[in-house]
Amino acid sequence: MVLNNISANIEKRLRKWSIQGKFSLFIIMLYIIVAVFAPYISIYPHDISSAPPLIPPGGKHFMGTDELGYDLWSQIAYGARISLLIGSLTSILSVIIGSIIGSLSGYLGGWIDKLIMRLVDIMISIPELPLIILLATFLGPSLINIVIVLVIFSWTRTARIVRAQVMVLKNMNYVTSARTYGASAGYLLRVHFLKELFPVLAINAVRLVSKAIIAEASLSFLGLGDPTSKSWGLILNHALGFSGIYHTDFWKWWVVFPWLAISLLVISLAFITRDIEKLCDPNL
Amino acid sequence: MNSVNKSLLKIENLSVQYRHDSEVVQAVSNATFDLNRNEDLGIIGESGCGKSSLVMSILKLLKNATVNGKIIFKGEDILALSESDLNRIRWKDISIAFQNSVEVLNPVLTIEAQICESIKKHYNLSTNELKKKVRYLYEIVGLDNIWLDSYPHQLSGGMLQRILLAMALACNPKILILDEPTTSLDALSKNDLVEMLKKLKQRFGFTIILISHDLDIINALTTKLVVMYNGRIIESGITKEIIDNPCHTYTRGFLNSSPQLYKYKDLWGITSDLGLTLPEKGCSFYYRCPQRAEICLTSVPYLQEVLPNRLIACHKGGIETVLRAENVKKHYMLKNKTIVKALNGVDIILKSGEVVALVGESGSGKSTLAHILAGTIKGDEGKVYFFNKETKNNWATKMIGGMQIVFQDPISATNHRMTVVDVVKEPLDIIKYKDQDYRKERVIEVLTMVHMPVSESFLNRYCYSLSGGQRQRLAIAKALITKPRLLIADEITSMLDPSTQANFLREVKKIQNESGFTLLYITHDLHLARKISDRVYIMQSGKIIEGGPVFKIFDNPKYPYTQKLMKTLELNLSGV
Amino acid sequence: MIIVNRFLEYLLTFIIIISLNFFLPRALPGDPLIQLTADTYDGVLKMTEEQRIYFRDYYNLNLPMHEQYFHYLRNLLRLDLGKSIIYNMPVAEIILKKLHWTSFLVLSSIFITTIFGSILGAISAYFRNRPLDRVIYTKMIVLSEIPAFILGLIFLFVFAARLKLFPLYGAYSYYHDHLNTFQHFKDIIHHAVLPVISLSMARIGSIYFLARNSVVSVMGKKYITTATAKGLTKQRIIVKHALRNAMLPVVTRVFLSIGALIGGTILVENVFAYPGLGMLMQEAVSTRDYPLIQGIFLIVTLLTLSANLIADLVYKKLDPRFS
Amino acid sequence: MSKTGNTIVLILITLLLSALVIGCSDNTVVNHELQNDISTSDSSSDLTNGQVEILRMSGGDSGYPTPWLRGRKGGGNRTINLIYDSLLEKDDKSIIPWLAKEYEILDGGKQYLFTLRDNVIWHDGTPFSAEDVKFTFDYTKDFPMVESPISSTDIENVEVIEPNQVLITVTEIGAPLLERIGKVRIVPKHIWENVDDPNEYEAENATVGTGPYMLADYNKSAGTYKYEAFSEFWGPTPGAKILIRFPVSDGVLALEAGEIDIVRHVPNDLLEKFEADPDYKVVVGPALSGSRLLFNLNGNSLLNEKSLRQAIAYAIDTYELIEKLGRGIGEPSNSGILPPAHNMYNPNVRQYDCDLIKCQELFSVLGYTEQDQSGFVINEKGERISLNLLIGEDSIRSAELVKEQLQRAGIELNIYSMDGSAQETQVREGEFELAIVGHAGLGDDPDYLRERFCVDEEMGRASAQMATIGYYNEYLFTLLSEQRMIMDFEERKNMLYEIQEILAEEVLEIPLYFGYDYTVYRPANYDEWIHEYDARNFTDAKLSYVLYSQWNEKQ
Repeated sequence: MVLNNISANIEKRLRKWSIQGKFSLFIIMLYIIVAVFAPYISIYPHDISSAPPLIPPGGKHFMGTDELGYDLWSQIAYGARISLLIGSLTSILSVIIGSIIGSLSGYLGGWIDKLIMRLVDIMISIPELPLIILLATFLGPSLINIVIVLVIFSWTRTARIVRAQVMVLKNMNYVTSARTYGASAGYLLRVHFLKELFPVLAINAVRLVSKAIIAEASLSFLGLGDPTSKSWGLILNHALGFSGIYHTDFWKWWVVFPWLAISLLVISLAFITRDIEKLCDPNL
Repeated sequence: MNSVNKSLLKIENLSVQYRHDSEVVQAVSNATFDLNRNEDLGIIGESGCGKSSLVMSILKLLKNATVNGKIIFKGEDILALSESDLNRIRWKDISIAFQNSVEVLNPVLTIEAQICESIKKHYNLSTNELKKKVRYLYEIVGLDNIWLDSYPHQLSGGMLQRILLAMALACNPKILILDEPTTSLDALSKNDLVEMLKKLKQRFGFTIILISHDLDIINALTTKLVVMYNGRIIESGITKEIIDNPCHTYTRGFLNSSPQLYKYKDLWGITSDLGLTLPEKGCSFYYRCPQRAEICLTSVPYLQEVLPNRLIACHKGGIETVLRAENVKKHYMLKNKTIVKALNGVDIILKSGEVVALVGESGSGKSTLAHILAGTIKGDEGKVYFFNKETKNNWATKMIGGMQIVFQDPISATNHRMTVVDVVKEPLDIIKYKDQDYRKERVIEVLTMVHMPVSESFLNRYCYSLSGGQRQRLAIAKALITKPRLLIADEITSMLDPSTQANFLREVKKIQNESGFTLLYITHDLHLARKISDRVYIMQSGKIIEGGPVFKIFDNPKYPYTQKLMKTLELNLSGV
Repeated sequence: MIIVNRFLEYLLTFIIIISLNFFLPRALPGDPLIQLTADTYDGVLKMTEEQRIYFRDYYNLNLPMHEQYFHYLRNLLRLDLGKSIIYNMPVAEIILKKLHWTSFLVLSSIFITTIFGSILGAISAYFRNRPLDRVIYTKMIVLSEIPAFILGLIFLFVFAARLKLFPLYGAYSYYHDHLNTFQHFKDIIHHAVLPVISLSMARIGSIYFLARNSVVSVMGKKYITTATAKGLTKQRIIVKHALRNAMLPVVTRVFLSIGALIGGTILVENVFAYPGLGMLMQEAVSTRDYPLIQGIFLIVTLLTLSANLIADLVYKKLDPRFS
Repeated sequence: MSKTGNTIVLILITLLLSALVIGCSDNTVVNHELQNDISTSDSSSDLTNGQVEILRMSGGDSGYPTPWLRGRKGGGNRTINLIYDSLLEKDDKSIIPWLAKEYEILDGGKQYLFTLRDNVIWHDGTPFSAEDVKFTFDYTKDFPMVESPISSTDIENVEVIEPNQVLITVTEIGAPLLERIGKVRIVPKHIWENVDDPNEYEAENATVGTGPYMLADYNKSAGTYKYEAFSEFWGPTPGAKILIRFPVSDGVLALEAGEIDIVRHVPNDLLEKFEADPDYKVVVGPALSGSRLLFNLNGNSLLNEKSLRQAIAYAIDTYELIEKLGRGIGEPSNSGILPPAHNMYNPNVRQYDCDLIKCQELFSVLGYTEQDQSGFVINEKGERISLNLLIGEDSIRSAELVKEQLQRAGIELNIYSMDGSAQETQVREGEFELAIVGHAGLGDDPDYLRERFCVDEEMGRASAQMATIGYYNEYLFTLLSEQRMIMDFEERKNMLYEIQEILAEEVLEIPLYFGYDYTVYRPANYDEWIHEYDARNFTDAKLSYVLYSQWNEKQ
């Protein structure tokens, strides 16, 4: 009984979504399936050369091969795991951390707010490259380290937006009355602020996904991740780094397919957030 | 013809529909009224009844709404005008002082800029002429010039209202629409506003359209009144007349529940429709109307003239008269042959759904009249009509939905040898209405209505073991079991102690308010009368000398006797 | 009073950032002079041990850390940013000469993104949920996901190389004498078109979405109904009332995004060999050129902090509710 | 728009315009601006003496071209060579006399006597003399140039014997010294003697030299250079009247668009296209650079075993590396370290062509006889041979390929990538087991083998920064230090042959492969491009910018 009313209300909600929204959901499902079943659906191994280098798509290698003769499709399938993981983890974590710090600073105000805002100013003006190299030498290579470093650089944007929003929400009557009942900052955040902030945070999260996937490549080079992990960022980076990639027509598969994978993911996420936004805020 | 040029604004079956994604909301349905030059129109009604939508559609200010029907202003139909023609009329001929909130003004522009804007649009004045004009406007609404270059968020509620007024008067419009001008104002600033508006009206001669649910200001500023319910005009006419004698059950309910008019009366709103979906066709007030009947569901009632320039939209022609008595006389022959004229020529009208108090000193013939009306005593002369049918051999009291009477003395009202259930279901037994189970069920129903226990043991108790208050409640229950349309209560609480009396009266009023029957409440206690009744009749030695709405009779009685009576209210027996 | 302690706050932050700028590069593994002579790529510098010591003292890299720090602060006060190790030129000179090209790109792309982003946002808000809005909306989503440098590469190959509409590289045609400054001006614009457009295309998405949401919410406000009731024309209402209020969030977002824009410009400058700060940052870090790293990051910090400050001031000026 | 709105827009516009005005005002820094309009002049060669009107090439910003102010990035000396001459030069065969028309090696290499050319004058007209040479060597003692191939401690003293003869005595005999002394740029005494700090000296006459070109303009913001031919140059006529260098986005595109005349690093996949097109000429210098695998014997005890290093050498397939990384173009690895194009290359040293059976034999010698299920060799304790490879950020592709090749042989390789400089620091400090680093300048004097493999006493390790660590072989060290002293080419060559045999046997380093760097130019515009015998780059060689072939016949 419980099941069908859950599915009913999901179905009810879904009906209101635009076609692009539904199509994007389908794509996200597809990505997850590909990521999970990568070993089974990729005919060739992703890290052993299985064909002559740089053959155009055709026959068994329907996405062609890269300069070392690795099959591109299996690389993208394996890469999906890492890119999706990093993309989602980074955006979720930095949105959470950003909103917590942002709402604390917006809600508490006073010197805490000043302290956090100045910290944000410092974080924004610190140049990324040297800090990455520094962290790489201390942290060493692992997936979590990449996420940590990416989060360090991306939480400030969300914090700033959330702080502004919370400062407006703080004076709403329903918040002041909740406070009279002795509601704690955590309660207010959970019950009132987050619901209000959800659309803004969702858009931010989507934008971060694409940035994280592309940034992961450079981080892996500098020693934070596994440089042979074949994430989409890495494939794209090797392709763009190949000398003469634009003069020959290798880019037609070596650059196009990974870039397509990234932007298709991001575009469908963008449509999903737009529909969520519409549900949360009818007049948009 | 002269009426045409005199008529300033004519609205012909205007209807407004809002579209939210899929469903369509009907905000106003074919409202029709017209407004002449020297008249000021008031529009009252519950919030959400469509008054704002009606007014806003006059200047086509509604977003994602379809408006059809005609709005004739100076011979042109505003709705058919092009945007540019409409812009010539907006604010120049018709302007609006919006509901008082800071949202209505642009937060980033100074007040002066927002006022000058409209003047610049409609008149081309030089800059210092403009400055002079704005200063003049500030002066007439009683504001200091220092506030000119301030921003909306820096103003108090009262000041904001004056600014909105100044802005509305900027282009000295022909029609000034005021949307809930006094909502957030205290009494003092409300009076200032009313005085100011009156002065301005004399000076500029604009016609006012006032939307409000504050009857004081409606009373003070408007000559014509329109009452709206659920998007429809259900009553329109002269303001004074409507307030004194509302003809539509909704209007009466609306007026009765406003503390401005009935200053001492307990607060009782119109019963809510319990969220039941409104009937598609038929009167939308059906579920809340005390005198609803099948006919009300047949079709949508349209406005018809019921009294001189009074229109009502009700299948039953407005509030029914439940009982009419004409020229009732009654004499008693005492032993020493002296004739006591208990009643000599009493005329009384009881309308459906109202609480009427019959007040008078003891011995003024109140009880006798009650008994004659109820048919327990035969009057010597005069006729009594129940729903316009003369009452003979009390047909009116032995039917469902008829008339019932409850006597003063609770003890004699119930036979102490009968059990509670028998006493209460006696009327049904007599008229052999349906079967025993139904009657028992009805007993339980009415007993719960009067907050009496309904356990089996209590039902079979004998009445002698009950207290006076309980016996009186039984009497009421017995009267209510037949769902009467008129209940005559003859001094029913005088025997009760104040606390039981208070609870008892509150319950009676609650039941009356919910089921909608008319209550004739006979008492000598003016305080009680003022507390629960809508209208009052004053009796003195067998004649009704004065009658009318409570606030009229109690606040400025005409007859000396009544004035004397009213003084007793202020009397403080402790002689302080 | 508020302005003063606001200024103190920013000063304190600035000092912290300057110290970070000093310690961060030095914490990186590797030493500038050794790095340059590791014979790992073509045409690498030959430097004898004796020379390395001479230049180590010349750049006083031999002093203990705290002494170097005081040297750095003292020179900073005298606005002397020291000499770049790889360019062998005063850092201030390098940066100032290249900064105005980068700021030219950044400012013009800000100009374009704000103007077109807001106009497109207003249009699509005005025709909300009608076909035009849906078309613009989807285009914007797709467009704003393409990184600036990929767009740059596409433009370089299509418009510059194949169609020869625009020059292939540089900020102006080198060593080509023009008749007058107007000619020269035109030439600069001609060279700047592709970099600015690829930068703006990547940024316009975020401004568009913000403007669209903001205009939609403003159009719903009550003072817009008041304005219509006053009989004002549609255009006047949009310009005087709607846009003024809708622009508030857009303006602050624009100033706040200056920091991110500089990052984006680096890659685009590299694609078009535009003589801005461009790859200077990457080069300085990979060769551990401490003075150059400190100089560039100082300038970037100054730009970001002043952008924040301007954002605050402008917002206060525009929205009376906050001043 | 209200007052404030307008002001903001105004500020933005003024900022924009001011940026522009500053931009275009300072594009000339130094020297006079040539008024003739260059772009329209046709660049076809002037039929009479082969000198073309203008020569355009792409190049980065290497700073202000004086020996003390030039940038330290690669290619810095290119900008200086055209202005300042050195005593000797190099053509595509050997060292040739330049400012010094003859040179004599006296006292077995202790002294070098240079007789200078006569009628050589500086750009500002003052005559060139031996005084300038002596002054240059003394001056650089106190103020070393940005790049100097020889350190002042190597030179005992410099005497002017005749107005056109200079005698230089070195502290210690060394075969490479001649070529290094010959490379020092000679600066005018009459200018620099009264310059107390050359690192700040930027006056107009700072760029006065004797070379074939004079600096016409250097733009600091755009990093562009313009040279003019020096009409009274003593040597071969300068190849072009005007020569300009500027940064371009993509060299190939610029060449095809006719905006530059020569481009280096042409992607291997485009070679057929250019070879087929008569307008272009494809040339290539010797394969003298690439990347190499280093060992740290202290890092992992297993690497002390010569047979393991040999097994690794057998496992690496240099031909597959060439096919995939070099796109089929490159020279196979040479276990003797010196590239085949080197004049002392020993062709008959032991080579390690890819041979998995030999690997298995070597593994069994070390006790790794079985294989586990994923194909790695294991010893009786079941341990695999698992090695860590440390690489810089841009050699990931070669690392992946090497990992795959070692995996085929049965060795497990874990790759750790880092920022380039961080990796070099780790390698220098010996925190690695295997490492891939680049190697360049392999055509130079073979003394670099000594720097790489001979442990320097005080430093306790090889003097070169990037070298294998922990290998000690007394006999090899003596050979390496002695070869430096032998002045006679043939004798030194035999010793180096023996050194290369030891290196081949010991496998201290494995060059992955030697890459070619193709250059393409338009012969119709200018066809004098040559490369120095020990380098592969055509645009670096000074003789490419003068009509050397004509001049050479006349000598």
